[in-house]
Amino acid sequence: MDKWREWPKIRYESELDPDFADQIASIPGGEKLFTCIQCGTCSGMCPLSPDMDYTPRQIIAMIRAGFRQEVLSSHTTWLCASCYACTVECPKEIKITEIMYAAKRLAIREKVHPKRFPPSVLARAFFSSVEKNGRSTESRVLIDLFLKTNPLGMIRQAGLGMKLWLKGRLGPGKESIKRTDELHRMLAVLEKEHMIKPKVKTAQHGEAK
Amino acid sequence: MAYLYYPGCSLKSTGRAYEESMRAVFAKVGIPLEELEDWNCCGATSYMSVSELKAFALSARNFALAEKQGGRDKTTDLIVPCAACYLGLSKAHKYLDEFPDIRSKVDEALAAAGLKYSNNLKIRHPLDVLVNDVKKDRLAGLVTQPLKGLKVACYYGCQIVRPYAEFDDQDSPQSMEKIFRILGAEIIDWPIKTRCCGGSLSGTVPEVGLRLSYLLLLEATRRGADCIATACPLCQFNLECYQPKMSSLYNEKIDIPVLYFTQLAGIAMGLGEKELGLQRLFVPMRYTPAPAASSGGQHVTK
Amino acid sequence: MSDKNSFEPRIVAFFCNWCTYTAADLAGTARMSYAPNVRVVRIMCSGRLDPQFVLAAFREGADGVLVGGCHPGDCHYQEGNYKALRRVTLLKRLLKSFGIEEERFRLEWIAASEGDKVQRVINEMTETVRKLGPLHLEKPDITASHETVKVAGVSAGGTR
Amino acid sequence: MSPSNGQTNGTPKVGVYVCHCGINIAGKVHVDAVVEFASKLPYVTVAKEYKFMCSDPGQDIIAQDIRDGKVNRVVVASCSPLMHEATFRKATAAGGGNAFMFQMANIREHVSWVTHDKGLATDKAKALVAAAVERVTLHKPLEKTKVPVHADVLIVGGGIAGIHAALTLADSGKKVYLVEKEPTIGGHMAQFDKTFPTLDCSACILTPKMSSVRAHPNITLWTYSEVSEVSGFVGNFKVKVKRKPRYIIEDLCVGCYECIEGCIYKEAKVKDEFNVGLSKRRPIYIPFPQATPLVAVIDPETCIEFRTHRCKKSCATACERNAVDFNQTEEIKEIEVGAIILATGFKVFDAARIPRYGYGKYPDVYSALEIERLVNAAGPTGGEVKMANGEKPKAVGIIHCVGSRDAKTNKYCSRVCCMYSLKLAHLIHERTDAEVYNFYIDMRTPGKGYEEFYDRLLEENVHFIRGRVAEVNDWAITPEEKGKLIIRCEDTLIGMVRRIPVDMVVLSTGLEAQADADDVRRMFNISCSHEGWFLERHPKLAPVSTFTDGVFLAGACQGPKDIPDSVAQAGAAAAEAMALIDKGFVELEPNTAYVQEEFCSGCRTCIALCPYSAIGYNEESKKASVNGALCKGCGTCVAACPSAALQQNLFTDEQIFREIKGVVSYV
Repeated sequence: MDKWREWPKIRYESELDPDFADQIASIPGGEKLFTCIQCGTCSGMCPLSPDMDYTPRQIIAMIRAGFRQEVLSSHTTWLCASCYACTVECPKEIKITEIMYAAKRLAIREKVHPKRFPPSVLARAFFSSVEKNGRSTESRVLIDLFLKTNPLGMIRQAGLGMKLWLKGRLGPGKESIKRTDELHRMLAVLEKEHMIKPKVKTAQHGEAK
Repeated sequence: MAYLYYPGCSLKSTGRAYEESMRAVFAKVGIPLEELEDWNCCGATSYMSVSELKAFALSARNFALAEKQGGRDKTTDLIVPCAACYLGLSKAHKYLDEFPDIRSKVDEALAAAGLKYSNNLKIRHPLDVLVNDVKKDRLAGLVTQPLKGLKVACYYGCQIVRPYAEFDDQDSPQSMEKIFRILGAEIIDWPIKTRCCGGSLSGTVPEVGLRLSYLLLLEATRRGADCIATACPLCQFNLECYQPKMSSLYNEKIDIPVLYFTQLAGIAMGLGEKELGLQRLFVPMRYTPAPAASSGGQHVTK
Repeated sequence: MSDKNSFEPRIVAFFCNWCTYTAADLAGTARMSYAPNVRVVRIMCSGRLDPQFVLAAFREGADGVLVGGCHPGDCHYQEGNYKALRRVTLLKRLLKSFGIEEERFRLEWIAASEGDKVQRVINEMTETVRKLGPLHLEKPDITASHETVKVAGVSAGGTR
Repeated sequence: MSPSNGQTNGTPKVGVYVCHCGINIAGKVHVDAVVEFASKLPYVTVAKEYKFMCSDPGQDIIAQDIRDGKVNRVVVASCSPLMHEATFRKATAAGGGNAFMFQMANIREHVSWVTHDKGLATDKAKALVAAAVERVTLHKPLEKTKVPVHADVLIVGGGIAGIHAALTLADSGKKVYLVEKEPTIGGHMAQFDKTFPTLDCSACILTPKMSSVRAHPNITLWTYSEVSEVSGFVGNFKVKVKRKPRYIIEDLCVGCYECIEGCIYKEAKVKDEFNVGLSKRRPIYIPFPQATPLVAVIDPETCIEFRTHRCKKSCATACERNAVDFNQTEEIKEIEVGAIILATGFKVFDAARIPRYGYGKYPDVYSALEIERLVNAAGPTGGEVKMANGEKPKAVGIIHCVGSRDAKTNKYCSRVCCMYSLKLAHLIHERTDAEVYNFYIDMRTPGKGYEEFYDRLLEENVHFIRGRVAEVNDWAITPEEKGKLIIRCEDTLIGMVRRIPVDMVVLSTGLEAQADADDVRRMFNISCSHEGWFLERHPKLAPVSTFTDGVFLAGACQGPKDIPDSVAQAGAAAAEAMALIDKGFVELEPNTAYVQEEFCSGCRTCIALCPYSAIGYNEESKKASVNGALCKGCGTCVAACPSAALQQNLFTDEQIFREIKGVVSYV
């Protein structure tokens, strides 16, 4: 494996983004990010940190230091299962899970997320299904996911799907709310709104009002 | 006292047995459940990874509908059985309360649909309701077939107790244990009952997600549990449906029934298999409870 | 009338020597930046707060009055702060009758260690009064004699 | 006595002196503009600025202007009056003026240090100066009253701080009352095994001091006692001490243990406080062999006689000296003292408050204080470090910062845990040869010889893992983990999660304020920090004084502290008390109330209001009168007087009205 070639372990200040931390910290209650003492409780609590490219603690340190590209394209945020174990035990009350969400959203907005990584594909498939119908149809979201990431995997999963169907645990139909127009009107209002403030230097993206 | 009921997407498909058993048990204890009309996705986890503000708006639509249906003159209790929905709705509930900026934008969106949310709502988990709203004696009185001799490992998973729930302890929750003690079961104590099951990763990154579920099942088995009780459709799905896959993947036979706590409660109350959706289980529940008067249950060993 | 946006309210604060004045010193030592609109008059105890002082402050041009004393039970002189509380409660009623909004007059218990509370309260109060705008006394009665106020029962001498 | 008839020095001539305080003020306030503004205020004859007004040359400027007749009232705009009021009053007096013809404007703590905008800061400074000038024109000459000081000292708390303060004062010839709520003095230090970083035996260095306390002719030692009431003021405190009945006549008991042997309980069944519950005692007991005084005590909660009144009282029979007395009752002692030193110590953080560390759930998870007793040769295991099953541990994990640096418990660093963890690591390693792992967030070893001790531990091959432990449990994944306690934590220096199986876990619990700290501080009329630690008058310059004159602090009641610091602080507190007493008198601030008889209607409103009963009623003249010696100067009566007959020196109505006018009407 030539992985070592991809990781020159030096960063010049010019490569880092000094506004990154401020941007992430702009989520509600996000300012506590700056009080991190790097104790590692988050990573220790996290059941998924062994599988992450950076541990949650490292993600926080990297956000503070401005490692924008590395954080937004990392797999860590997408491996977060949102179990909140880190958040409730953080001695500085940093909302780590919410910071992971913020990084995910920012990554999608800037299109730098790991595009073929299934969790990010699922999120977008789920999102568009709900945007359209107001509910998600589990079977359809999953089919969508496998088509986009691993068509072969779908064949392997077909058995499970069949079994679920036989047990009456997977409907064939599409789930939807009745008054989708009502929902669409609501979501349209928020189309241009974002909670994370835009990057100061590149405010021309025009994501916020 | 009437409760509104928010099923969420899973309880209409993979978690159907959860809905069936919950309705049956709640009917038995005398709590009528009225389903929220035209409810929509809560906006949790996956959705929130794309747009948080819209996620809050989705929750808010449910709130507005619930207040209308529940009656504006009183606080409406909205029962949310799915852990992800419970978390998503609780989070929105809290954020809409605490952050005026979010609130004003969400209100604007609601107004576009002619809806209004006025903070007169409580988000409740059925576990919370069963433990805190139903008297212990009432529950005990409904037991016709005590779960004597049945060793239950109570599994909460993550999002029911973290981070917004206030009805139980985050580190060591006891609600399910309280219920099953009343129902006569034996409790298996294990330190990882709030550890994450892997959530949607079991589907998206199985080599990561399945391991988490596997470790949980292995530990429950090692500690001698006869079954695992869950309170979340995704936990139940992950822990139950992938068992054959795990057995081959990790070369260790995993075979343990995983039920909704409502299914187990229903068994103790003498409810029928169909009423509780037991026929939908992949790993059948091998336990025949004895009638209340007799000395103990018939436990069929595996 | 001054523009509401550029309006800088003037607020007179009466801080007791032992708790709130010390807390304000602590806020200073800790360099907690806060609105410059509050000017402190030190009294030994909030119990020294004569209702006349509050009226005088409004009369002289203050847009708000803040009183700071020790937390209940913590008074350096045992219970001077309770006396202050009684007077403040009665005084609020009187101020209403003068057309002075309730929010312009505030009592806070701030312990010697609560520098951050001084910062918060002063910032809050400044913003509240800024929103209310400059004080315009409707009735000139506020310049009433010492006796009038005392007769109005505000001094509440016998409150124990 | 009303000083209103004192000299007013003719027409007011006010000198205004604005201090730069280096850049502390000048950096945020246009000092020249303030001086310019001040020079135009009524009655101002001199307006000057200077770099440091509190310096000798700065003070001389004031004195000289008074001497030259240019000035008869002084305003200094500088720091807080709580800081330098005394300095400038002295300077005013040095020039021949009366010290009270002075007023301070606080433009540092209340202006330059808290204001962002320089223009607004300058405006605020001007307003405060105007207020001071307005007010000082009405000042009148006053004199401080001298009150003699009682020469005895009360020390509350008999831990190492209280003991050291008591001995220091007693050796200097002062009579000391040492009050301790437990049956023996010694405090936490008596429970420790060794002391860091020298590893000398805690008991060996402490117990001689304990015996000296007992033997010292100048020390009255009251253990099993609590202060129940404090009144009076600096130099003249009146204190009531409640002596709880120990049901043993202290003068008769010789500490022979016969009564304890004679107790009807043949087996000890009560949790032994001294061994933090690791051993048992009987209802009649002596806390530990070096207890001082070495006198038994009966715990009525567990004694059969007190619970059923049907014991045959075999303890009493066993005592040859008839020292057991079941009829003893509580006794109140009343004393007068000039100074008080509080040395009430700390409370150990309760590790059960962090359930994920398994304290109380797994028997081999210990608190640090429990380990102190376990490694102690006089402890419940005779110094052997054993697990619940009696075996020696092969691997031990020490978790730092339990109940410290955590928003959910205590935000502060408890200061001593890193060092005592190192000490325990050394002792455990030495006794058991186990692998010892320290889990820390940051190693904090500032202190003489402390870093060197850390070096020593590193050389001893004790493991140091930088990472706050997430959880401790018995969830084994690998076969090696089976039957062990697993510590899960990120090794942050490596960036990977580690699971470390150990046999024993030590929780380095932090220090907390005593549970009754709030009651105690109320009794002594002092303040507490948010966390419950007693508040010192100034964190740097008056670290052992409080806002109540004559009440001093020593040891961990003021904040987490190790033994060397506690002892040093106790010495400092003793010296402060001595300085107060040896001076022989205190000068009281002349801010007392007085009655202007011509206005007094004799309504007696004021009399009921005074918490010190300082106001009397003259039946003949039908007027109220203030006893200046009793008045503390709160001014509550003044505010309540319906006819403004009562006034307060230094805070007359007129003076305050002028100050109000000053702060509002100029800028």
